[in-house]
Amino acid sequence: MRLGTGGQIDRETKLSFRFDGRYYKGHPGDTLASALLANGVRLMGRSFKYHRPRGVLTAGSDEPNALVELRSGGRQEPNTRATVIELFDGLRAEPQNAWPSLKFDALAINDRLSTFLTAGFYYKTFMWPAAFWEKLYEPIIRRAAGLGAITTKPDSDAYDKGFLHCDLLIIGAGPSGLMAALTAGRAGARVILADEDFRMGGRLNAETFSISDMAASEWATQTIAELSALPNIRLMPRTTVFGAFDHGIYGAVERVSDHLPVPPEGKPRQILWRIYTQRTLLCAGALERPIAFANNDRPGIMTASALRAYVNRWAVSPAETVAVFTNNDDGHRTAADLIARGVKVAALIDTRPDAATVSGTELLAGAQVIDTTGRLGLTGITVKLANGQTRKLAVGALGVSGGWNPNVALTCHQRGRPAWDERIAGFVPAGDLPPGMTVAGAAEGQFSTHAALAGGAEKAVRALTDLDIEATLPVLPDSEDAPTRITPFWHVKGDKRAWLDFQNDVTVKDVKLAHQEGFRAVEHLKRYTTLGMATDQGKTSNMGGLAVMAELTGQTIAQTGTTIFRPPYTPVAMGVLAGRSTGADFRPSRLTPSHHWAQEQGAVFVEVGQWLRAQWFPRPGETTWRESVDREVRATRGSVGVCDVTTLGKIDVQGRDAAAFLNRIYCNGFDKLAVGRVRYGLMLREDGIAFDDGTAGRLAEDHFVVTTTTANAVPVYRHMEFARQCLWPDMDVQLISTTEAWAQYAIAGPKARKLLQKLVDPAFDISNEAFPFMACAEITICNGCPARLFRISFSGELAYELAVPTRYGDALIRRIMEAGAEFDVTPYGTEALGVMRIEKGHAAGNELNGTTTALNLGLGRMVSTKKDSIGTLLSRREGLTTADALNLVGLRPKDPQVRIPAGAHLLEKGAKAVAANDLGYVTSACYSPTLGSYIAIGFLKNGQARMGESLRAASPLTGEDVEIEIVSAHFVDPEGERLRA
Amino acid sequence: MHDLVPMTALGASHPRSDTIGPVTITESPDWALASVAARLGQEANCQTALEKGLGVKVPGIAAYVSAETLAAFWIGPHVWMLEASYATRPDLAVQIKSACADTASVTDQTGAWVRFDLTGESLSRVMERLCNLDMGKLQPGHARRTLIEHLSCFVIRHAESITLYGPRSAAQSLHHSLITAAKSVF
Amino acid sequence: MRYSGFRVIKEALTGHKGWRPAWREPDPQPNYDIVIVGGGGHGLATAYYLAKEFRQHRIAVIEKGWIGGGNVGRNTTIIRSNYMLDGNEPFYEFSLKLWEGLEQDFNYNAMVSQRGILNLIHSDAQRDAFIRRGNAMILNGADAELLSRDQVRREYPFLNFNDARFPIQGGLAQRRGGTVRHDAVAWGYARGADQRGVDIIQNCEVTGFRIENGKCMGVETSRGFIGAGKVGVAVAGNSSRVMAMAGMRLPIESHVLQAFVTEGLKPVLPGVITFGAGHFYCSQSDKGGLVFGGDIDGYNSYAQRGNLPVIEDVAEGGMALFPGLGRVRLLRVWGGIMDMSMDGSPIIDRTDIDGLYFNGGWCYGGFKATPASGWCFAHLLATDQPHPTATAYRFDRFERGYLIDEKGMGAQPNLH
Amino acid sequence: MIINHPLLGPCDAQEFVYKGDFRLIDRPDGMAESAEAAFFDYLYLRENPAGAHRELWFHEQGDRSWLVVTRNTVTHEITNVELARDVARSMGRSR
Repeated sequence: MRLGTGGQIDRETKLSFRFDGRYYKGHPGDTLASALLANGVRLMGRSFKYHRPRGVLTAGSDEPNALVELRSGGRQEPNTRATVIELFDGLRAEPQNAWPSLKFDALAINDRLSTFLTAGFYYKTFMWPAAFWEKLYEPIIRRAAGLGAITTKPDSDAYDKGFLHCDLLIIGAGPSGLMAALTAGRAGARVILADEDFRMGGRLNAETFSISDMAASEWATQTIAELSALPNIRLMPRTTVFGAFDHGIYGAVERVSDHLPVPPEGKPRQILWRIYTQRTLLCAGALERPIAFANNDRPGIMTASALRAYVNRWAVSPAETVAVFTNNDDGHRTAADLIARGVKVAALIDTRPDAATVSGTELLAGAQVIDTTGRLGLTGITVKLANGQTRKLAVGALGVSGGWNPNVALTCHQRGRPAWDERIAGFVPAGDLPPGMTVAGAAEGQFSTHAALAGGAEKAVRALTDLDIEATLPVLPDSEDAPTRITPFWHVKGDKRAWLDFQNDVTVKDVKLAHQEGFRAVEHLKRYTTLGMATDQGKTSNMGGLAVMAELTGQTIAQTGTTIFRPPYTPVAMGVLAGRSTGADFRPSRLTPSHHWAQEQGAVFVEVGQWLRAQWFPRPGETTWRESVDREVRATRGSVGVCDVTTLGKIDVQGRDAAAFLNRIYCNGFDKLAVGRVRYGLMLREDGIAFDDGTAGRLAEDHFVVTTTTANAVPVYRHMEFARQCLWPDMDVQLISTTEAWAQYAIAGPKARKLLQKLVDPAFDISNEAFPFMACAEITICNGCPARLFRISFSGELAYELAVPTRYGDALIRRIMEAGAEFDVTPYGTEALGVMRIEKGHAAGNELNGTTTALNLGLGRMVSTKKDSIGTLLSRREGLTTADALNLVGLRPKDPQVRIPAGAHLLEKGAKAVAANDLGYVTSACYSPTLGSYIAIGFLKNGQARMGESLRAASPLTGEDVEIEIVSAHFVDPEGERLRA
Repeated sequence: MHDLVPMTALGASHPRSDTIGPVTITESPDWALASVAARLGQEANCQTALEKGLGVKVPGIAAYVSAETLAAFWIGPHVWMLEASYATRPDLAVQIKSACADTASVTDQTGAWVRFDLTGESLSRVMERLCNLDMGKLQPGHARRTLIEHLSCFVIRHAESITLYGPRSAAQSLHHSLITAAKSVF
Repeated sequence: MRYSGFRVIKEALTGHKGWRPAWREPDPQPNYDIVIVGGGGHGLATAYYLAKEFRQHRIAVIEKGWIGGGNVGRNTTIIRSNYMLDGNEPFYEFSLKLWEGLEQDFNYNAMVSQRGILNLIHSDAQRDAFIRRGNAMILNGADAELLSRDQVRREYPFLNFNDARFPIQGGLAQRRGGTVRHDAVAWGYARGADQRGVDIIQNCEVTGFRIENGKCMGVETSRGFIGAGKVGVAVAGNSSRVMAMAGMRLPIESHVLQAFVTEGLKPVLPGVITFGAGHFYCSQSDKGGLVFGGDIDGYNSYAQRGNLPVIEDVAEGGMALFPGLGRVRLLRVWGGIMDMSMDGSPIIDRTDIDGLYFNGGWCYGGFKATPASGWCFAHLLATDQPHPTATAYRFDRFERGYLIDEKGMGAQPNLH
Repeated sequence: MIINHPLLGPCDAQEFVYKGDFRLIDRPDGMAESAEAAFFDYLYLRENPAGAHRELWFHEQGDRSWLVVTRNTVTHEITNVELARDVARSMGRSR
């Protein structure tokens, strides 16, 4: 119910929302939780295992109970805490993990069966018969499992990422954070102040005491106003710093649009900020912890501070009559605040016999709450008084305070372990914080407002002093400085179930069972009972579980262990971690210079790494890709074809030692290559395995152009820089990638020269005599356009690669097509390229698969033994040079029209298809229009000695088994006459 | 003079320009680029040659300097990128090589990059969504190479604008990222 | 005590008073026949099979912390035998067969769930490689199935079939692959070993090996010297640290691998899926969380935690594959230390020191190997002969050039 | 992580590619007598320390320098960063 006055809500504006099929009204400033409570709704969710009815336990991001499915369709968001959902007009939320309805949940039967469903019961049963697990038991368990649901529709919203830099990152805008920001801001430091709440101020928004003669929330508002006027401070409300990573990098999520019905056009829902900071001040406050007692999980039972926050900040009381159960003085503050706001407090139950009284309510000192009633919402509590008598109280809400846990989560992200502090009966940050981080205020166990303000200011000054930024301590405003008075009390003893982890339904009994069964280490306890593995990650439960275990083992809590936290601080949407890198934008697309032209031709494109390459160019009338590819191959071999080969990596190698350098990079010799000539080169990894192949052309004594495969352009460059800088630092050689600088086309086929002669300027003689196979030159074409010409051939035909500055790539392909019209020049794509290279037996990616040697590839003789090049030595190891080493061979099917599947394994005819009979495998296969037959290449044990033998290519996976003949991999023109023509 | 018609990296005959809020993002194709790497032991001679031959004093680490018709930025130890108007110096690399002779390895980089110029107010707000450079500290006259949406780019800070050089083949992806970021901010 | 449904009911009706500790907490004896260093999955499985299958006695497992606290409790719980190379596939298939009967064997429900694993294909070259792999699996007696794009779509209709940067072209499925409740594996082996007399000694850190005349006499520990006829080391990410105490350098680097779980969701993902164009693999646990992982961080680390770039990279992969994940929240990130070997394959071998045996180099694939690793290591320790499925896992394969390099990445551990 | 590049100052580690132990600089002479054993040791065996580790990183998205970074593998703290070329020369590597 809404109180008549007060609260930080805009009563003038009404917002309409729907929950569980019913419509309600709330105000700006409300959360879904506060608005539901204002409308008298206490039941908001169901627990995970027993499907117990639940309401809010907290008023913040540590909420384990009140989880809802927010929005719908591509925006459906399961497991959203009602306590942090900022109310907007038209909000829709549905309950989750309840069927058929929140009030009548069929699986609440589990609650009745709880005596059977104890911690880890599933490890002991469901084992017989074995096949029943997948078929029967697991489906039942899975159907019951999970919390909320997603629709599997693509997320309708976009997400951004960004980077921020600062001197001081302050996490949390409560009293210590605000004071720290004020101090650092006035000193001129670059400051980021981030707070997960939509309203900065932290607990100040939920308290009634004053600071500097004004209401705490008013002081917060004024301070924030001063901060927002400082240009060096970035205030980031609605921003959760979720992780502390190495070297002062913090992950934060800013929820820029979650408070709106939908994000504005073009705007993201959330932003992932990577914050790079010199120093960090954690001012994350503290979280109140519950006390375990029988049936302590009913809707209406919540932490005392949550009850106080609902009354003070949102002017909402969950019930007309409430009670407070506490073991510390802060519970008294709750009682007093509630009374002051006109809420009837039936009793203040304090476990401490010597507790002080609070005027306006009855104090039951030395008493404990031993049970509660109310299936869907609290109706009453039973209190055991100090004198042993019991008393029943009719209340609709109960605030519970077991003390406060400093919110140390981020201090643990680099494996820091907090230490036990008797003074507050809680864990405080110890010495091993993430470097650069300090902690102030309640997060370090300083619970009074004065201590928080003072701590924030002092820690800020210290952090800035570290950075040589002069800062002065401000005059602190007057504020309360109450001492922390607590007598630890963790759970009320009894036979009934008392909840520790609310969401996962872990009770004191479960911890006892874990102890009984030997799961006593903190991590064993957690994993066996699922304590602390709920969506609050133990914020509300770990401490209680640890305390119960300590009691059972007879050790102190400090001896028993500690609770540490891992990232993220609160759960983070997958979408924001991915940012814009989704869908078609998952990775950049690289387009070749002829891309637009190829699009005009109707080319089909294929992803080759990040490149998009034309795969084939269908012509009208062609109904299958094979028709197009066969035509492209025939046309190239019959006349002339053209293919964009820009994607091949190009590395400019210059310097006096360029030749000597390449001589060490390639396993074959390069020092004697003449200027104006190109040589095929094979690079090995240092372990002797083939790394990459390509060509190197010598443009001048001190200048080479190296080409790499498309896939290895980047790794080869990196490898060469390693050799240059680390292995031979005094060689005079300079490297730079020029892959993108040149548009390069392969022009292949018997008419290639004729076509080229129409383009190449007359000053350059490209006749076979003047420009033979493996020649290269810098030339001009089309009346003076600078170009490079290489006479190299992947297709086996008379072929050239012609390169021009990239900006002319589009014009060049059009000019080639124009000039080649008389030869019926045919553009070909990667498929035809692949067919022609298989026909020639050239190795490509499928053969250079990272496990094959020069010997395997039939290039063993290229590996020079006269020099020390990378990989030479280890390529000679025994296991790489055995007699039955794999050799690259050609494979022809007995029936030319039967396909050989790539990936098939080679077996003797009649041999059983088992691994022991495996002789090798097919790497690349295609239909050869040139031979009118399917062909393939592959690796065969001792293959060179098996030419002419008949074997099988067996692919049980695809149901194929093909009789094949072993032939030379050079199917077409084995003598190489065409390419020299 | 040859008659091949150049195409911009974004695949048009004319450069593209978009204004989003206060920011204008313009493709700038008319720049010639060449990398100059000093030969081992020739570092000083190379710098002298560049100064004498082209009037450009090589920039220090991570710096960008501009002379009358040339500009240069540092891209690695003893390696610089020289930048000039393509219209006036289409053969920039050749000119540099003739100035430097054997003191440097020179490579034409004109075709390797797409250039975008960002002008207007609040450029930092766009940049902070794109790359991890600290724009608060990257003063005019600085040039850094870094990652933008998975792409390796040079970022050059001028007094009133920011120049980005990204891989030419990925021009469309880079442009899309820039436009998206600007629309996201403004 | 034997676990059964009947027992659960009986205990429930009698107040759960009869449950006993799953394993004892013995003090270390002065000496044992065999000491296993490392109370993780592999070490506990080794002890279990030594006692059960190889009839060995006087066995101890010593663990510096709590058992199951290393990678067996930090992984993404996937089991499969979809390897390509002869040196690997028989071993992993042996392991998968052991998984299939494990729970009945050790009387503990580890929730071995053969929900299938699907490796997605995004290019022709990838298809060729997967066909080769699938055939190798079948040749080795494992199951494999090649799925077309449409078949994948029928099973996983919500994957990105609309605007994917690298469209799904099909997949290689292994129906017998799946997931296992990881902690329960450690506990099941521990309980089974304990019942057969193995001493499981927690909070006992090895500080050195006592080596005399080239023979290992036992281990120095934080709880004193423990003599041993044979010492078997199975300490995963700590392999180099531990073996350095015996003066050995290993062909291993330690790297951090992060793993992830989301908040609990109603069932959505039937099996295990692996993205083939980015770093992302995912399954859904019986509790409802999506459990996923990706690439290792890539730098040497013993820190059991990683950094944001890999978290983002994995999320990008997840979103690219499954665009409906956007509003699912990542709940928890953790890190494990991987013993990345130089060819991506493990080592189960004797060392040059008499009586000292080594099991490691599992990279990030150790969990699925747990049963076979334990069995084969037990075989080696008991018989001094390698198990027939583990003959290739020798130390000297690097020197001699008999590499088992599934990914073809060479001596670059962070790329395996 | 942040790598304090000796020339450029602090750089995000995302700009770098990792290789491994800096001893990979110390490539043996492939023509020497005992080259096989030396290469096996060089390429395959690692100290893999838990603590200070000198390691190679390549500034791929930056100035293309190879660096030797001294980093603690337990805490990830970086205590020294050098240009690999300088380290290589100091280890006697030349041409």
